[in-house]
Amino acid sequence: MSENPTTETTRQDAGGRAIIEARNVVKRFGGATAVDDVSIEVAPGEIYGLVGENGAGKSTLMRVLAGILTPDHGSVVVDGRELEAGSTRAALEAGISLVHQELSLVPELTVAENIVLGTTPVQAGFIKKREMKKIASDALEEIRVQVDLDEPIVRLSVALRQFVEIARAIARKPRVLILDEPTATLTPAETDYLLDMLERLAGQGLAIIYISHRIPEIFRICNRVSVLRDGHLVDTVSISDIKPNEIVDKMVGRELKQELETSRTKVAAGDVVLQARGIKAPGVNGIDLDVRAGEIVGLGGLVGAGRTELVRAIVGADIKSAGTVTINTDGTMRRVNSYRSAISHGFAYVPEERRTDGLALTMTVSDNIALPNRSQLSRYSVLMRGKIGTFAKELADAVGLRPPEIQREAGDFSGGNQQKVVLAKWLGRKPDVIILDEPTRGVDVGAKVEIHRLVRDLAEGGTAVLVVSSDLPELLDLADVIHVVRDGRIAGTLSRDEADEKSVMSLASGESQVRGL
Amino acid sequence: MTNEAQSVAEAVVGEPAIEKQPFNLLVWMSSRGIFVFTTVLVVVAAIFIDGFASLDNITDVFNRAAPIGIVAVGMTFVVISANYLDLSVVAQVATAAVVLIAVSNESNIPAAMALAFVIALLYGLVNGVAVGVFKANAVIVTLSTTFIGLGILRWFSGGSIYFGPQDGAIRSFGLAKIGPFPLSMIVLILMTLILSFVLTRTNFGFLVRSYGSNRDATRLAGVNTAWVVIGAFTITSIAAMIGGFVLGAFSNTAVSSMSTGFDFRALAAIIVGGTSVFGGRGSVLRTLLGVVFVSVLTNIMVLSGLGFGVQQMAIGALIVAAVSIDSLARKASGT
Amino acid sequence: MSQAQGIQLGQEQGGLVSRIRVTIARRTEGRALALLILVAIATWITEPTAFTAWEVTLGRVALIGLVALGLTAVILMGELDLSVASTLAVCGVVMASIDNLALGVVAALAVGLIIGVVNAFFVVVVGINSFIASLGMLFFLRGAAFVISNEEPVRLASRDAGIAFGKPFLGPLTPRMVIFIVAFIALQVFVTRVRAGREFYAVGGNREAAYDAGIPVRRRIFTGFMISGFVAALAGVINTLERTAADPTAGSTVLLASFAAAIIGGVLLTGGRGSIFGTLLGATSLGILQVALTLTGVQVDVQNIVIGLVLLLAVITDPNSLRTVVGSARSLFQGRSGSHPVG
Amino acid sequence: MRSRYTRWISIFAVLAIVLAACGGDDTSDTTAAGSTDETTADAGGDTYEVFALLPQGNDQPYGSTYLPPMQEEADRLGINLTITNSQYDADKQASECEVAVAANPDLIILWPAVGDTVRPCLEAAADAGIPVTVTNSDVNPEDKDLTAAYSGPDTYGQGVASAEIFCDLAGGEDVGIIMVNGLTGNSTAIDREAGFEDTINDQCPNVTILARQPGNWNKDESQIAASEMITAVGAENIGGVYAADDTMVAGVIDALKARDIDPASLIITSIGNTFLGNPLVKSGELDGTVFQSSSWDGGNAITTAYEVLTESPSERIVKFMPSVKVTADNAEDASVAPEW
Repeated sequence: MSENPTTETTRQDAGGRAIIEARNVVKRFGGATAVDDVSIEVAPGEIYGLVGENGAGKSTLMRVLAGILTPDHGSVVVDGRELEAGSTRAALEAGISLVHQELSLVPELTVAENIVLGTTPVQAGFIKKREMKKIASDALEEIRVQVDLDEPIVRLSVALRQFVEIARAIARKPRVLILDEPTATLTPAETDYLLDMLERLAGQGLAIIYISHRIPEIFRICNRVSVLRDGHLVDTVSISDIKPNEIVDKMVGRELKQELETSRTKVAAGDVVLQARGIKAPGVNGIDLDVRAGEIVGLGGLVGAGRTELVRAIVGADIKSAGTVTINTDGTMRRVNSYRSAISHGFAYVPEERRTDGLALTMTVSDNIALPNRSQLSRYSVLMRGKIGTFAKELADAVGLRPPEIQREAGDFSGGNQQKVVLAKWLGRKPDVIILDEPTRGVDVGAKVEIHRLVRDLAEGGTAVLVVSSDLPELLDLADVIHVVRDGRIAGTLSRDEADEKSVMSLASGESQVRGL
Repeated sequence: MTNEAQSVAEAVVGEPAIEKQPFNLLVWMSSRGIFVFTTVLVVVAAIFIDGFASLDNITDVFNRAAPIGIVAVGMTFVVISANYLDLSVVAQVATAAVVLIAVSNESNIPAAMALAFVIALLYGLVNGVAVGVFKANAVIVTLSTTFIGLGILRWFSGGSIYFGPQDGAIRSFGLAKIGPFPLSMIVLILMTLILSFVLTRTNFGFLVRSYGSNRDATRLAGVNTAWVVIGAFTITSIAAMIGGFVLGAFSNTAVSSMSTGFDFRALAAIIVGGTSVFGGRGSVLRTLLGVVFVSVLTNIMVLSGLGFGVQQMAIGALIVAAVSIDSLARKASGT
Repeated sequence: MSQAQGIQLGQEQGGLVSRIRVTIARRTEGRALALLILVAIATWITEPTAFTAWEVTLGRVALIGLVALGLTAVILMGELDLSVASTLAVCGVVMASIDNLALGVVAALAVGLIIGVVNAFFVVVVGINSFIASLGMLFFLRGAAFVISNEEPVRLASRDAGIAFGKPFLGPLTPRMVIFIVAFIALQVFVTRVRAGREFYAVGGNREAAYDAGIPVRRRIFTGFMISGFVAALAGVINTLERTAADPTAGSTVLLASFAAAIIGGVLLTGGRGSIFGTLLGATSLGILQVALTLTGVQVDVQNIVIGLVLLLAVITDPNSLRTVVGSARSLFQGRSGSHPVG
Repeated sequence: MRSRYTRWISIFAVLAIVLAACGGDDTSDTTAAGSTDETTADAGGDTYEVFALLPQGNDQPYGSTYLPPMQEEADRLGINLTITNSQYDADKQASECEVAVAANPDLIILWPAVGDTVRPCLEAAADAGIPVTVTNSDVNPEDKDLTAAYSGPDTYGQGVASAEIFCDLAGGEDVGIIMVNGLTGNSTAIDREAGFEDTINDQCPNVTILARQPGNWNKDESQIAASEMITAVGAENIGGVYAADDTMVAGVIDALKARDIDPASLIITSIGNTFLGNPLVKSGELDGTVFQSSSWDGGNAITTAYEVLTESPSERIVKFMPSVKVTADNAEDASVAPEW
């Protein structure tokens, strides 16, 4: 792996020494062309960035490289030899390892078994346990993460699973490592750790292809970057020759207004609408929280700090062991004890896992939007179809659903548009309190802008907003006040003026928690 | 929504356009599915099989279809709610028939029907609570309620065969016709229309479909999902009760073993109709066609003098074939 | 961990006690074990004959459990095989129809494997849900058993061999019990120690990931259905030998009993979770319960009610669901006061 | 914490139910107290321990009227009965036989679920020195030496008797008939069908079977199958009907009536003389049936067993239930009053 240590610090183009090439790759799904005649090449020791909107074809291209998908045209070449198309085994043997965007671990198998999955060492069919554990612990040591090898994945935290996933890729002794949005579920500290690790691995001669929505990460570690749009390769440039906003322009195909940095006009916050006192739940150790009408309250912190557990306990999606939640509308305080009472009292909850918790993917957009709004769309328990159609259409337009076809199944839409559907269904209820958990995770830049706009509009309309986000710029941009959660408690509260990345992170990490950084 | 945000959104459209597919016979058949099968089968049988098209024979087809069909259209709710099936319909149909024939003793039919209704509600509640509240597996829950239900029925009834008098009200209901159509057929069609309306047009039916598609999302939309499950099982139970009434009235007998096999036969009809066993997708109307299709097929085989073994083989092959065409069509259309 | 310490993500390793606790928490058979202990205690108190005549009880467990073991392999992959009972019947009939005993056994087992291949073909190649494919096979194979047997029991040509087969040959153990124990050990080793079997969990737990990791998913599904078909055929062969005749109606109680054993044993119907050992526990609980109830001489209807109640209680006492129920009951109770303004 | 607590509650709940069910056995007077090894020890006294391995019980009409006289007779003779029901599953019955042999009773009464499959059970009982008597349907000829007695109907003979009535009425004419059989694969169904068909071929070959279908002992299935067979062969070609029991023949008669065919104009025979069939004979719709007395069957199962227990006869006792033909001539007789 460290055959070429001289490449360590130089940032260079691949030249003629590319280890992996994609040549004129075309991939179609049904009638749609996901990747259209794309060629890239990556050299050993290089960290190669790949950016683009959701649906631009990044993941598809990477799945072609890893042999999961068979291209309709074109080929993958490693060391000048063409790879057998559509064979994961051939790709693995050629040294290509892919870290997936969606976690691809097997919940009931152990850490060690997951790390060697697909390449389990065997003797006459039987698993060689000692060798398996050796491979696993070596890989974990390589990325310097400590975890019990016999622990089933189902008992690990999300962040730890991500690192096991990377360990699995490392264990295959790859020459090309592909990471598809590995930082989506990581905290900034964990992200830092990962990026350092990648630079170190590249220094050992590994070729790395790095996909991310987060432009700063690209600038921090990549030598070159390619931009994909609608399946086409727009440009490949050396990182020193381009500025961040130019990349974004190339991604969206036009100049993007600096929406992300537009500060929201401060609204005079009204009365306290949501009041939580002494909330305790698994992972939450007694938290008090107030949200005022028209106010956006952010919850920052590391993944696993208890933010999701907190908001789920507040809204009643999970059972809390102690504490009270009250909602104050029209001057009366009402206690909220169950999820259904919360919803009926004017709460709306946009969960973290939109595919499993947010949407019924086999139902139409129209039906999804109608679901929480049934009572106003039916009479004598009979649905009024025409009314549902116009209602859903109106809301789908309000959130800017693309394409605006409300009779298509929700599963047909991209991640960003699915999230818009989730928002649309709650907007129909004109909520007094809306709780958003990671509202823009895995959402492309354009949709993110729209979702932020919707959240601000809600607040300006007097809704109390509570946002959980691991995307620090998003949190800083949206929130009027940020509570930083650590170990199930509020470690500190920052006003809009006090808050910056550094102050949030130091509260979130609590210094001693982060080692080796 | 500002103009800016909208224009950003327009620039970001990444959705692949839906293209027109060339004509494909498999795709066409699968989208019409059971409608095509049933029509083809009926036309072929009418041409080639003597006596098939006679009124007497059509009556036989519907007599075959009615009790199992009524159960199946009800059980469609459980299948759409992604709970596999309700095995306990076997116990429920027999219980309803025994109550109608034996308990009423021809003297107090409304009271017997009320009792049967209470029992049906009880079945729906027990199955529904165990599955919807305790989140237990529906196959095992309904298996155990079958054991319990049949055990209790046989304990009380002693397992005897009961039959009503030759000129009683129940028998005249069982033999009644409206025009040329047997009453059982009218009941089947009425049940289908009512339940189809419930599934597609009412709040409750909407929730059953939504729950079957994604139970967590449905719960997080503020729905009391326990009641959705209880409702789905209760509808199945009420349908099973009516199926039991029709079966009991048609034969004017009731015995605890009369509904053996109704569980998987009803499921087969539902699946042949095209309702997904994963839940979320399906329709009551399709189930009706599935039942009619299986009944027509059985009828044709009996008319042709084929034995029981061959009949079973044909039904098995048919289930696989119907679903295979659907699957191959989806592959052909590339989705 | 020689050099710089990584970020702390995992838990620290604990002492012996906590290690034992962790080991228990990782298992999926807890509920099955609790039920088994409970049934065993109740039986010990009321009907100890079920234990003193343990070989009888073991025979019943083997009767219920053998097919369930094969079925578990399929369920672990998130697939279902509803055709096991019909497979059992048709394989028995095929075996008895062939005069040469050895040839008959081989033919029956081969038919079992072929049925597995056909099931898997529909699932993997045609791409239909296994629930439906095997439901079709359930009807088809039962019909085939009637057609082959001419709707009558088929007597074994060599009856004496069959009768000898039913006798104990290893201490008090009959060949059925030995085959059952061997099948259990083989399958247990297969899904815990053999790579192909271990990968069943990957196929059932996260199929996408299994594909991506280069696991031959299609081959694994074929293997699983062939195991299930083979074991069902094996049960058909054993039954036919022990009974000295093949009955085309055989196995009417096999399908649901097998499912019950697996589910009580903690096997998740959607795949990826459970164990062969759990299924054994489930089958053992059911076997002991049935034998004990038979011995008590309680009316058969009452026995069925008891079995139904025990099954029902076994599936509704999942700790997770109980926690939810207790929690929602409490919030319901609190909710009553909460619907009024609280000042 | 809470999960452990709830788990214990559930454990006690199950325990309570299991215990309650087992406790119910002491108060139930239809069944005997549990048989254990101790009770076998004083078997030489007044009571005998007997296992009855039946393939049906309260799940079938016949079984449900067979059981009470059996139990009554057992109580009278001081026999402790333990009854099982294998629901015609031969494997389940074999396992129950193992349980019975292990419980070491004084005698086993066997009603074979599938006649061809009982040899190993008989041998196991013989090895354990437990006498076996057979009830309702006899074992195969080569297995008879392993059993001490048989009591019950001659199932094949019932088919013969029904055919004899039919042949009498046909009187040498050419008659086409349709046939409704019992549950496919069931041994009673097979024997009756064979008895009827053999006799027809032998005594009145001019009677031809035009179509046959199973009615699965159910009236509704028989009714539909019969109606479809009428369509298939044409009503004008049908001169008679045979159904394997009275329940099913009632279905056939209803099917005929629904098509405005007068059942009295056809030759119709069946087997059973049940509450359903007897009135049909009286009304002339059913021409003849064969009396099968469930009380005779159930009661004689015990008295035969008692004879074996007390007298240890050297010869195999065989008590055939008389296959009484019931026609319009004798349908009113008290001796053929229906029982089930």
